[in-house]
Amino acid sequence: MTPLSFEWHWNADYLVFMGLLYVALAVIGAGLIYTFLKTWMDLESGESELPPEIESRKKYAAY
Amino acid sequence: MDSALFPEGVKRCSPKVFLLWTLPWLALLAWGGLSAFLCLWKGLNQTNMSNIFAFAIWIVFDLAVIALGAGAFFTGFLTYVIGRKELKSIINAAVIIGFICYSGAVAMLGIDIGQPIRGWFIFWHANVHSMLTEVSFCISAYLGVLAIEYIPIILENRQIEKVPHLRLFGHNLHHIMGVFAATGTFLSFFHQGSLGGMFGVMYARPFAERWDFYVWPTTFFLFVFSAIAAGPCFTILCTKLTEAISRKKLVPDNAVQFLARLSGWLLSGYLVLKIIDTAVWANTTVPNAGLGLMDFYREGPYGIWMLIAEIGIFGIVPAVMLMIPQVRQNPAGLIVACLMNCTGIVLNRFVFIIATLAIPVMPFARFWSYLPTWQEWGIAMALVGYGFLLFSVSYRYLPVFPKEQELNPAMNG
Amino acid sequence: MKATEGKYKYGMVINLDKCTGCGTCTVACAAENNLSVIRDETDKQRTISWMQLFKVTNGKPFPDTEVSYFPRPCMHCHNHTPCVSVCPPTATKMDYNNGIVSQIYTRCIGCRYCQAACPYQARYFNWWDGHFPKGTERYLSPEVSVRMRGVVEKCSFCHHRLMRAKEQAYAEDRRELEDGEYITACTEVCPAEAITFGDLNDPDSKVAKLSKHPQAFRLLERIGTEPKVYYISSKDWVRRMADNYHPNEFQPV
Amino acid sequence: MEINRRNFIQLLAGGAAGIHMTPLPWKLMDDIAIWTQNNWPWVPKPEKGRFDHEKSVCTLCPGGCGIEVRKVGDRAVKIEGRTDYPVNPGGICPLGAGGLQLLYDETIRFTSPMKRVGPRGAGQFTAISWSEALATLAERIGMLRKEGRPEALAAVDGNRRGNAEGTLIRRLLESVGSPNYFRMPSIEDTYTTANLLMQGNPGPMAYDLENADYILSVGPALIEGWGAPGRVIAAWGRWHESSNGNGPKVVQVESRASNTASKSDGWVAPRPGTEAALALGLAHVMIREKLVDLSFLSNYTHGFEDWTDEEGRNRKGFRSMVLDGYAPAEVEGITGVSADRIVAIGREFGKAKSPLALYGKGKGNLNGSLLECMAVQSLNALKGNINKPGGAVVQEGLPVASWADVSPDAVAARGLETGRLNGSGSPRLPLSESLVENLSRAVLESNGTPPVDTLLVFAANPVYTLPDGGAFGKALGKIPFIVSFSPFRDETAAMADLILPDHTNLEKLEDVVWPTGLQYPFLGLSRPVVRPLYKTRHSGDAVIALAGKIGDPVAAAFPWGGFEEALKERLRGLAESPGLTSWDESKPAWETFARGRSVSPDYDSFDDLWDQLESSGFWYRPTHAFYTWLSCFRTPSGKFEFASGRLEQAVKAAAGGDAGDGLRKMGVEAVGDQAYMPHYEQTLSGDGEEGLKLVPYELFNVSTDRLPNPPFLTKTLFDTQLRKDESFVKMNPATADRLGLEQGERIRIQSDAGEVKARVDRFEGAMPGYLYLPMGFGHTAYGIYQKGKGVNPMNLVAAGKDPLSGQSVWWSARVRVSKA
Repeated sequence: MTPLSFEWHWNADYLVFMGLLYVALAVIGAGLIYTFLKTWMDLESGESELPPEIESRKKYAAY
Repeated sequence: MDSALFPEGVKRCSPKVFLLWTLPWLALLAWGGLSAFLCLWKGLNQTNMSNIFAFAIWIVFDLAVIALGAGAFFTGFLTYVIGRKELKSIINAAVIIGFICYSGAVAMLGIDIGQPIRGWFIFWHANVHSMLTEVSFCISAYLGVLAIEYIPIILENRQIEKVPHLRLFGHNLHHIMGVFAATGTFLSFFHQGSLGGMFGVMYARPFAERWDFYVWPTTFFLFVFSAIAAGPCFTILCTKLTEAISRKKLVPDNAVQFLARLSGWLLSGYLVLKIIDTAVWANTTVPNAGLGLMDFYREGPYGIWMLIAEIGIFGIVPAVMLMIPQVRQNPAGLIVACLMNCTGIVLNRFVFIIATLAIPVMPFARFWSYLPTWQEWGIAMALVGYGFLLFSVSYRYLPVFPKEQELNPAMNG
Repeated sequence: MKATEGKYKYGMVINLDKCTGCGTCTVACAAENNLSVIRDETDKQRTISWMQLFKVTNGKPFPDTEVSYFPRPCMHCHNHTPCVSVCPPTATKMDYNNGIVSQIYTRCIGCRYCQAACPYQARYFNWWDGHFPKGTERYLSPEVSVRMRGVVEKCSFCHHRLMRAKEQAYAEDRRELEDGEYITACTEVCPAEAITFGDLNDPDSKVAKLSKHPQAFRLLERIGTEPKVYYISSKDWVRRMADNYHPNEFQPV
Repeated sequence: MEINRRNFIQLLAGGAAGIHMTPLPWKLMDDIAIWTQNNWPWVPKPEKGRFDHEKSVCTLCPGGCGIEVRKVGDRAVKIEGRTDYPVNPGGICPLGAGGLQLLYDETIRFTSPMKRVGPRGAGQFTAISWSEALATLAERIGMLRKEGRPEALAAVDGNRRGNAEGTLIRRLLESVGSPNYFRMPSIEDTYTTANLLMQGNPGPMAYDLENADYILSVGPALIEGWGAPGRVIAAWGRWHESSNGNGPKVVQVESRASNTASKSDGWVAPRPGTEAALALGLAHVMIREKLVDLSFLSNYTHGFEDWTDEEGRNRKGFRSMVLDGYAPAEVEGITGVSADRIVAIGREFGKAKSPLALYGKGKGNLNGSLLECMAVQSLNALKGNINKPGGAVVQEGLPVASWADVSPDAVAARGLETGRLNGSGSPRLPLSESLVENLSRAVLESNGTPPVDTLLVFAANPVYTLPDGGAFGKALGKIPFIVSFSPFRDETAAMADLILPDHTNLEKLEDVVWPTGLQYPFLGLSRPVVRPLYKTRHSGDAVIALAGKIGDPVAAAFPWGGFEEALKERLRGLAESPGLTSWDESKPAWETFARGRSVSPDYDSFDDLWDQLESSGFWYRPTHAFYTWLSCFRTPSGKFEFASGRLEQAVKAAAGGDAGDGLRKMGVEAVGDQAYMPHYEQTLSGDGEEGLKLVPYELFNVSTDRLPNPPFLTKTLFDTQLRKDESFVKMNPATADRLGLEQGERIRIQSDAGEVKARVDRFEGAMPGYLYLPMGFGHTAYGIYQKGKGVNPMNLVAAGKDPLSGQSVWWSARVRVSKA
């Protein structure tokens, strides 16, 4: 449902509910887009050569 | 044969043994597949659901696995948002369990609705006042989040990791996982709540109705609370089962004990609220409807045992057990307490679904009984099969337990 | 969601003293509204019957036993209609202008939440595709669409009859309907004339007057659904059947 | 601008993005969603067309309600009541409302004439032409006549007494030369015989119940299908108008807490078959307490007081008989109704201004008990409530014209002289016209050539409906040639060799004669509202065509071009009699009737009348000459007879002098003077020890007669009546406990006639010691909604004979029960 739908009502119920949903979706979408872009940029800038171990995983050993 | 796909430095059984292990789960899936086909092709007349039991075993399974799958969002929240680092050794498992539970539940819902090809109407013609709309929105969005959380684990497969693009993508996803985890927590919180709200708002059914707090009935909060109290226990049970089957230690005790202790406290907190809620309900809603508490516990098998079992035996007992360090540190004690905790929560969901519908509201309406058909069991069992299968495959090929190598040095090959 | 009062409020009064339990209302409703027939109509949990008969007995031993009937259409609950508020794809709605709770079959996804929320068991799910023995599709009325399987349906207060009556009125250049001009199929057919239908907002209508009868009551009134279907019975034991009461709470009229 | 790959893609992408800014895609999505959902090929889409209404009269039961059929184009889509019809002001019954499922369900109908190809009973037929079908039958009848045994042609007819089609069928047999025309049993048989014996006039029973102030309903399912249901239930509704508390008090006499019993103001539950004793017990109270109309009794009745006959013998009167034999305490012993209750009801009845005692058995589809009917009618006589407003009205039949007499040829004359196969009309059974059960016995007991060679069955399904333990079906096995005129694939048709299907009610022109129990003369005209759907033919037309094919002298007896012509000739009689063909909705016919003014007809010629009939659909005469007690009784004494002179004559004729012998032949156990008066005799079917008894009962919302039950009616049933394929038998919890039976338990019920399986429904409203099994289930024919659903209690009931009338005792039968 979008504000263009014929059933849409411009009242608080719809704004809050659909608003929060779209915010959540936007955050997820933005996160994904960011990751895509970052990956793309990293690859472009030649930083694809990471050490064979993923850093983050190495860190586990610390716990 | 497939050892090239295994995570580095761990030992896995032979393909033959693995294949044998998957057979029962594949069989369950086949049973479920046949059932699903029948239900979709011939319609829901294949079930024993009825105009009285509009919701039945599938919804019980749905709500149960979603409650139990709450380990994912809650562990994710603790790991990424709060920053409990010891949980990193179990977060992957929690995420996979969550993914299994949610994807299974959504698939089951797709069969449960009478017009699956219209399922998207919920989003398209959303009635924002319906708790089920809230559930659908949050569940589907959160399933997306879970998928996002699952992807990096897949990308860590030894062979996939060799592809730089993918490895980098996974790496980057990992980096901002906190954002997803936070969103997931938000979504999950609302749908766990609205699942409870679904029943609490049925004000014309005094057995389910609960008083409102702002726009949500108390069941909204109770469901969230009970889910985060039970979810971690289910995660513990799954890891313990994996450990038992693989005969390896996979997760350090500190992670498990932390979750168990937390569960104990959460469960206690939940029970306090649940008891208050039940008392308030029994003294306001119930008499207002012209009924006494015991009027609800007269029909068929749905006696007062439900309340005693849910709150007492499978509530207070496991809460106490989990709070006592000696008990929860005892392997058997831990398992029993976790099992009882999970049972209590499933029982709670069962009561809210089946007992609510079974207890007639009109004085002259009669009591009907319900037993699922093999098709209904088939689809429910397919969820179990699917869970075992996906978890087994993940365990075999993905570094689900990052500490596995460290905890099992002897096996390092 | 406070109900804004509309101009009309259609409702029904069923006199249970007159009702003989004959079931003609059920049959006429089925015929009027193209109700489907399933192969085993004795499967009372899954058959569709918008107007359903409930049988009650006074529980006394022979020969003091008495039976009575509650014909139960959709109550068209006026206050926070339980089914309307829960329906996720807005497939059921109350038209505040006339109080009729409608069901959009082509919108319904078949989640059955409305059935769970309705305490009157007034909602029916199409567990099967309708079974029309060869030739019987010929009696189907074009005024009501035939439902597909997998959707929920219920009494519509013969909404199409309101449309029909309105069209007639417009054709005759009238703005308002006369009392009794729009009635449901069950009202029309009842051989005992036990059912009265009309606008509850019109103080002069028969239905509004009957709804204020001292022996008038509604089903599960204390739950607060504000049904627009009233019953009248002179028998205390029948009136007591309509709601739940604490011991010694029920007040005979 | 040059179109290259790059800007083409840009255009596409831009366009795609842009279009999403408009509501168009969303709207399209919506439309597509709705369009696809409406177009599942297996969901029927009703065709549109012009809306129309056609008025007619329902002929699905003898009640004859006015109906209005809503049509869309050529299709009938709904049956509704008519408010401009004197019998039923707007309402109809469930069967009437569900009638379109009978019209349109092709799986339960015959679509053309058929001949049997499979074994009998298998229901396998092949279509043939009408000319072939009629020729086959005409040839067979011609052969019988040639062989000199025209009486081997028999007909079983379910048409109502006195309607044109039934009269035509009877005429066919007469002209062929067979006396073996049998009408299916109905409560009318009991009414006309009781009226003949007590009032000297075999007119229909006419109860002015709308004007009565106390109604004692002994047996009829008053609000569950008795009489003209549209009329009775409408009256019921008026009586219970919340605004007026001045409706009559209604007391129902029945052994089960039926809807009528429960909804009435009082319920009296005598043991089934003891109703006569109860009525006489009430009479005892009324006579003892002098709550009777002494002036009527002394001036216009015969046999109330002790009397002296022509031969000078002292004869006991009704008064002494009742006072001696039916004291409340004694009646309590017979009926199980407490003496106090009997006294109370007797007083109420006696003190009411115009109390009316109604007699009946259930819906009235089957016969009642003659002695019971007489006992109940004597209550009306005690109050002088005969031929008075609010009483039992003495009526002649409808003033229809007769056709010219048949002149049988030598063959026919000889055939007509043979005795009727069922013995009715013979000295042994002088009081009954038709005893179909005896026909099956005659066939079954015959050796060698069966007495019936060719059997015609019209508008009836005797295999299923007769309470004979299945004897009729067995008899059919011995009859060489069976012809069914049924429009439906019923049990009897399944045994037939030739099917000549009739139209169904909405396709057929029919005269609806005098709805049962109506107080004023009434004739409805049922007109076809849809064109016949299949190659069916009006049975009246078929009979006329058949007569033509048989040739003279049979053909000569049917000079009409078709049924309509024959009907018109018959209805000419109405034109010569004052009556009305219109009705003012604001003046109920019963109000006009009670005022008793004369009517001036609203037609001046037959053609005028016919036109009116075609448009309004009814003729009636809402007036009556009340209080004409000196002339209205046509008994030997000219008075209302408690002691029936006609019966005494018949008994004497039966026995050639020895009255006791004559009575025994008629099945009467009583001896002496009381034998000629209404008295109580035990009526029960089946042999064996005293124990459980089975009472078949009718449901208003199930077609219990010859018609299949439309599936819509099953929606109204409870699953404690029928669940899946099993019938439920109601029994009192005390009885069930004694037998150790739980709710829903499966049992086997056995009688000497047969055995059925059913499930137990423990019901407080069932009389202890009795089992109540619903009728209308257990069909072995029709379609999936009827076949194999439940059991037919008629398979358990057999052999009991009602005293005097010789008809079946179906209301109580000895049975044994065991767990299944």
